[in-house]
Amino acid sequence: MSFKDHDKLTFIADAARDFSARRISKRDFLKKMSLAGVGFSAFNLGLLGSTRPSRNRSFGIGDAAYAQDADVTKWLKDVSGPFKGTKIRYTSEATPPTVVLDKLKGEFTEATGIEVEIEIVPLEQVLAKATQDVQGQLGSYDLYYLDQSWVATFAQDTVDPIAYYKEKPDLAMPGMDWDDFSKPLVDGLAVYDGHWVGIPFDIPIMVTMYRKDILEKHKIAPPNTVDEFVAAVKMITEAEKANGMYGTGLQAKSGHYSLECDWTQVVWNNGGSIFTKDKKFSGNDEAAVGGLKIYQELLKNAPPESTNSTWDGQFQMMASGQCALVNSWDEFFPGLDADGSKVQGLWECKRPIRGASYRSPGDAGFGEIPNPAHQGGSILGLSKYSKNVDAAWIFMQWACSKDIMTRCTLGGGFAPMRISSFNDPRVKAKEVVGPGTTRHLPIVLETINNDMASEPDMPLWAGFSNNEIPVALGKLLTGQDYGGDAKKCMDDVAAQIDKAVAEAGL
Amino acid sequence: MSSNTASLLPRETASPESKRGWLPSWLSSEHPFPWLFPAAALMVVFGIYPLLYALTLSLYKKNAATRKMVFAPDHNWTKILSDERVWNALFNTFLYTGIALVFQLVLGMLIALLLDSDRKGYGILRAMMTLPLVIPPAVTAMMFLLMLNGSFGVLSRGLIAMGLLPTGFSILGNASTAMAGVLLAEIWQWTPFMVLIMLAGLRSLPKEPFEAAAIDGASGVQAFFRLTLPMMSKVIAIAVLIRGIDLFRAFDYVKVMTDSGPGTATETLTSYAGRIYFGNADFPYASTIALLTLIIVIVVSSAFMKAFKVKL
Amino acid sequence: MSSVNIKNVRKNYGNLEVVHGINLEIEDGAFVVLLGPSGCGKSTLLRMIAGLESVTAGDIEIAGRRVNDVHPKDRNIAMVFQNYALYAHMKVRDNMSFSLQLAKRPQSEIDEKVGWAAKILNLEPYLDRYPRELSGGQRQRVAMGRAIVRNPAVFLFDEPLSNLDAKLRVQMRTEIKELHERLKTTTVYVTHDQIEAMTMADKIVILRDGHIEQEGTPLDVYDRPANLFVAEFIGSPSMNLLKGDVTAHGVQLGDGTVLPLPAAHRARQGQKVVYGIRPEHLMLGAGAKARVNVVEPTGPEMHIYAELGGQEICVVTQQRVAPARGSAIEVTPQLDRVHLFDAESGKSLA
Amino acid sequence: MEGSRPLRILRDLAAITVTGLFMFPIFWWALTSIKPISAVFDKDRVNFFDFVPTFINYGVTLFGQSRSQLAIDEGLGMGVAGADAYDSRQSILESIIISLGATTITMAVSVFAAYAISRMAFRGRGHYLNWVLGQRFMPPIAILVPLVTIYKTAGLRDTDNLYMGYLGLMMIYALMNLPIAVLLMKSFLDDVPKDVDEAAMIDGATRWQTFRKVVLPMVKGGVAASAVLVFIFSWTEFLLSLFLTTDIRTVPVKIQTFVTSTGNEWGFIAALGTAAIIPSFIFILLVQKHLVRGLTLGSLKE
Repeated sequence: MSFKDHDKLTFIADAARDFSARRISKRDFLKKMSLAGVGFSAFNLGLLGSTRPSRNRSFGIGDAAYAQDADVTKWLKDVSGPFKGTKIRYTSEATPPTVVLDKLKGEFTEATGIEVEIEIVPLEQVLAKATQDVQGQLGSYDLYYLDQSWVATFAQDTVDPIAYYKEKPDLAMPGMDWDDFSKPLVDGLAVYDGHWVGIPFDIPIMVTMYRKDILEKHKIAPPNTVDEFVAAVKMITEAEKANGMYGTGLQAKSGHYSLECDWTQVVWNNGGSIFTKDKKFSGNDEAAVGGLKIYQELLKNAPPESTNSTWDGQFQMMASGQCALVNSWDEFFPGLDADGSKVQGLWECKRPIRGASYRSPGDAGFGEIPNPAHQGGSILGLSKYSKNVDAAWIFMQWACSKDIMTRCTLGGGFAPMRISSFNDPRVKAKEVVGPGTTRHLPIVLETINNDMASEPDMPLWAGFSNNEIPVALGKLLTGQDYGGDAKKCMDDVAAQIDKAVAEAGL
Repeated sequence: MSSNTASLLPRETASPESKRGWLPSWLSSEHPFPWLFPAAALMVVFGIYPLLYALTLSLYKKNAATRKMVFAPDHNWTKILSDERVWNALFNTFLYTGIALVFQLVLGMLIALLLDSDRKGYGILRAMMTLPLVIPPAVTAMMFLLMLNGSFGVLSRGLIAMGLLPTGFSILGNASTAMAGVLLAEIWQWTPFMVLIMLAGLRSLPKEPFEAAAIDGASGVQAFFRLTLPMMSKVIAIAVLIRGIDLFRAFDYVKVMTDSGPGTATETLTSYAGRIYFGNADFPYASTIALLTLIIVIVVSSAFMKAFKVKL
Repeated sequence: MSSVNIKNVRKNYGNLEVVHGINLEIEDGAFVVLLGPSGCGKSTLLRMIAGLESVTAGDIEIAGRRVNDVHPKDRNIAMVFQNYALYAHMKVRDNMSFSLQLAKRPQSEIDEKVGWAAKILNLEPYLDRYPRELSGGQRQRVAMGRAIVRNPAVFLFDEPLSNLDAKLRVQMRTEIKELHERLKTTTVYVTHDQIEAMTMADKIVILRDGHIEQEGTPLDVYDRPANLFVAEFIGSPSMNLLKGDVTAHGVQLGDGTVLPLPAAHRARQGQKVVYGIRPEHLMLGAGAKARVNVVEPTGPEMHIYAELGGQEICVVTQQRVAPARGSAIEVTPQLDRVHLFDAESGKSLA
Repeated sequence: MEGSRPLRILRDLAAITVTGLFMFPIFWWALTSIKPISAVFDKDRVNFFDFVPTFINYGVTLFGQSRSQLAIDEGLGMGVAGADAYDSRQSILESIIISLGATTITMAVSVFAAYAISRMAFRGRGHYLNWVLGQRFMPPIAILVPLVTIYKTAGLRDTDNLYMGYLGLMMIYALMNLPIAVLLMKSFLDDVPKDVDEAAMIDGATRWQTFRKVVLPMVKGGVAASAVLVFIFSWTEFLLSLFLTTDIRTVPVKIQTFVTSTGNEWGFIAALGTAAIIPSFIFILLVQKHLVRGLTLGSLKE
């Protein structure tokens, strides 16, 4: 980004902030915007013209902001003729963009006559239902919402969007701008075996979040490395014990994918990897076990409920003031800043803590990328078995278009997929403390561009990451088995996984 | 006399006068067939056919990478024998069923005795007692998940305040206590069902023996053990059977509250099947485990029905 | 014509035969009582006539038509059950008119018939009540009303009075009899109560273990019981039955007492027999000596229980005598009332 | 045998205490549904009544209000803004339709079957009853995979035809509830003397007329009690509903929607969970007497 661009964005953001704080009038704001070269469609102005001042204060976006762009509407109307009345479906986790999209989809239906049913269920159930669909090639779902850990599993079941975009020029949405998707994100998330499995749709990523006030109180600088992080966590636990506060909070629920996410991160941060390049499980080598030991140490400095907590529990720990330092999903951030939150404005975020060194992707197996920022992204894939491929394709392009993605972000304050969304003035305008804040997004963008890690891309990974690994970890962390011996636990996992990999003939 | 001997109508009931003489006799309303057919059809189409399908499925081996299914009849069934988690789950299932049954039975009986009164207000108490039954188990599980949260849950905090648990202790996040936590939800929800069954039994007991016993000087406790229990034995046996079957297949509580965890501390046969199904998508193996559950339920409950002469 | 013919009818439950080839002719308009202890097959027989039990072998004919395979509804019969079997959810009126409604009779006819039956049975004030609001006797009448409105070929009664108290039973007995007198419908009536049988029947059929022991008019079976079973079963207090051997002078009991025999009898000398004499046919006065055990005054008569020849006897007399326990009395049988049965076969030797 | 006055009072107290203990989780849940989320997750104490009640959870789940708007109006709110995917009215409607439909189907087939079992002697009667009970042995997870495929082939998925989707779910619920319904109805029918059937048949009724005009009206209460239990079991079922439907979402499945990637919407879960108690409980109150009577399952008679 050139200095000039950066300057311009700052200018826009400042103006927007002033406007939402009612320091300047709407006319002045618009004038400044046009100075900055930002054109507003009549619809987008709606968000500024809110009649309720409180709406700006709270969300900076009113319902009018959801109105459809006229060009997009026209395109939708033009291409959807043959598909009027069809209904397309997919099943998804209740991630922020999905929830917002579920609301926005009405616009799409209005313009196209294509109905959209988004079946929202918890993540593992999304997996089970999608798996069932592809196993029987049922075609119940037209799109698949695919978590990054399942992308390889479903690679054979989806249509390559890039190829399809070229193949069907009459259905191609103008201005898709494929290059607008952040490159590391596409590589880490959407691409398997050289082609796109789907379009990136959501990118929660691990950043380091800390309680500014607590750290200041104990004169601790925000940690940059794992060692600093562990030391700070221990210190805070010790110092704040009486106040019911722990150093950190973890998503260590046995048998749950969240625990597996935490684990991969500590393994990578300690220079380990999950697989070696000869496709052997290496979670039991010295580096990985060392990482796990650090995690065991962290668990001692986290609320005991951590062992029964998924991301939900971890978020509640953060929101209720139970912990001060967390290396976890950036998605929590807007919620922490919500009105009524006890910790509004108290959390800050920074790029994730780093280990001393990282194993190079070349030394790891199955396309694994060890790095400081575990990503839990997901993509929308177009089902090969769908009976309404083209209708679904129109929706998918629309859902992943610049406008919609930006507006999804505006509705929830989570990280967008598109560079343009990160830089959208409406997004910038919300970089203030408050519900739906976007003030963490610059850090997230930096993290995506520099620190993004990726779990192995292999068909069996969905199973390992949801069953074998987190179950064994649960046994270890709650004292059911292995007597606290991390190595023993990981040897056990290694035996299971190596056997399964061999059996599958990978 | 007539009430004991089954009344059997003439076999060829299509009388000369019958207006529907052209119908085959087994289609007339005098023949049991038309009465039994709808339920039988339902069972065959929605029960037995899927079951046979599942049985077939269990004879296939699924390649986790390619998703190809290969016919390998012994693969899953031998795998089950050597799978430690199956044995652990089997143990947990019996533990879960046994403990829940004992608590539900004893509590159910005690509460039924307590609420079995015609005095004013007891009707309302009895109605309130049925409330837990109407909550979806998946929601009950969420409810207890929150109440048992070591940091925020009202039950955990209560126990901690009483000094029974260390600060912040996570009942569900601890291998030694998780089963108790799940059982708490199970027992809370289904004890009322037992209460209903027991109340039904108590209410249909004849009064005379109790009056006689009271005249003979039997205390309430003696009357309970000498009269109530023996006379209720059939009710109790049926209640144990029905509840036992349900408990053996219980899924929602474990799934939502601990997801078989921590580790495999609360993993039951059905929840293990669920993990294999949800997590690994190994449908054949999941089916095999579920079928094993079915086989055990059949064997155990048939043995129970024989042993206790349960007649439906 | 609505006679009932039962021809060699058998009934098996699995391997168990409970009715062993019964033949019985019931004439049109007759009131036949099937009498016997419980388990004798009388209810089964009645239910076979009704069509509620299948017939294993043999034929049942109603009005000359073989009805073995005819559905109960098509047999043109009506039945009154022991516990009334009223339709609890219907008013008395609907209970009574149910069969007519099923037969799709015009409403005017239904009203007329129900009104007629209600009048006969004194049920008019209760037509709009539910069975649960009626007394036992009233329920019984409803059950009968239900039967008579149809004007069936045959009435079947299955111990209809056994759930009533003694007084009501007597009253209902009369009512049923009256009803029969009035309607003259062929009636088959099952009971184990011999008084009912005696008072109501034109013909009594006594059954035991699935066999007919005897059939005849009430007085016939009372005065001329065909065998020991009937002799003992009919009459209350029941007939004195004394075991002994036939000698030239009469029947010699175990202790040597000899009871006189009428001139005409079919017993051989030395044959082991049972000497039967009804209590009311034993006269007090010179004769065989007996020792008094108990005296029961019933009001109209005195029942004296005493020991004769080591066997208990009962004497019924209208004399106001009350011999003390242990005292001796002497009794003489009325010779023309003496019954003699073969001890082995139980058959009458009179 | 009610005992002396102090004993009676003691018993009353015990009865109230025990019932109260069983009511507590529901009370707590209802309380949670009107708490601001910060009062639910309070690290320092258990918050009983010290909060400003909020009806935002009910507004969103039951009245289709926008959470963002409510949050603004009340100055509350956390997490994701602006979605109305939490409006659960459709789910409640769908749950009611499916539960009522399933109850109707279940009762229809099971009353017929129970009548034959109770009234007719036929060979294999015992086997038939065992097969019926056997349906309850089956862990739903065993037939989940086959059912999804079978339903797809048979067109019973709501993805192909919404109405067939309803029907499909009703049918599987009917199967699931068949054992309990048949056992209960058999018990109620066994209570009606067989004489009544016989009287009706002699009165000129066919089996069918006997059943419909005489026996069925006499077991109305039993039918109602069994139907309520079937309704409850259908209303609360989760696993089958989750996998057999896509567009249709019963209440227990809808509640799973509130488990999100940024945290569970505990307020919504509590609100919908509390509200979901009401329909079934009303039914329970209506048939309570029969329910208590009916659950003897015929076992006391012989």
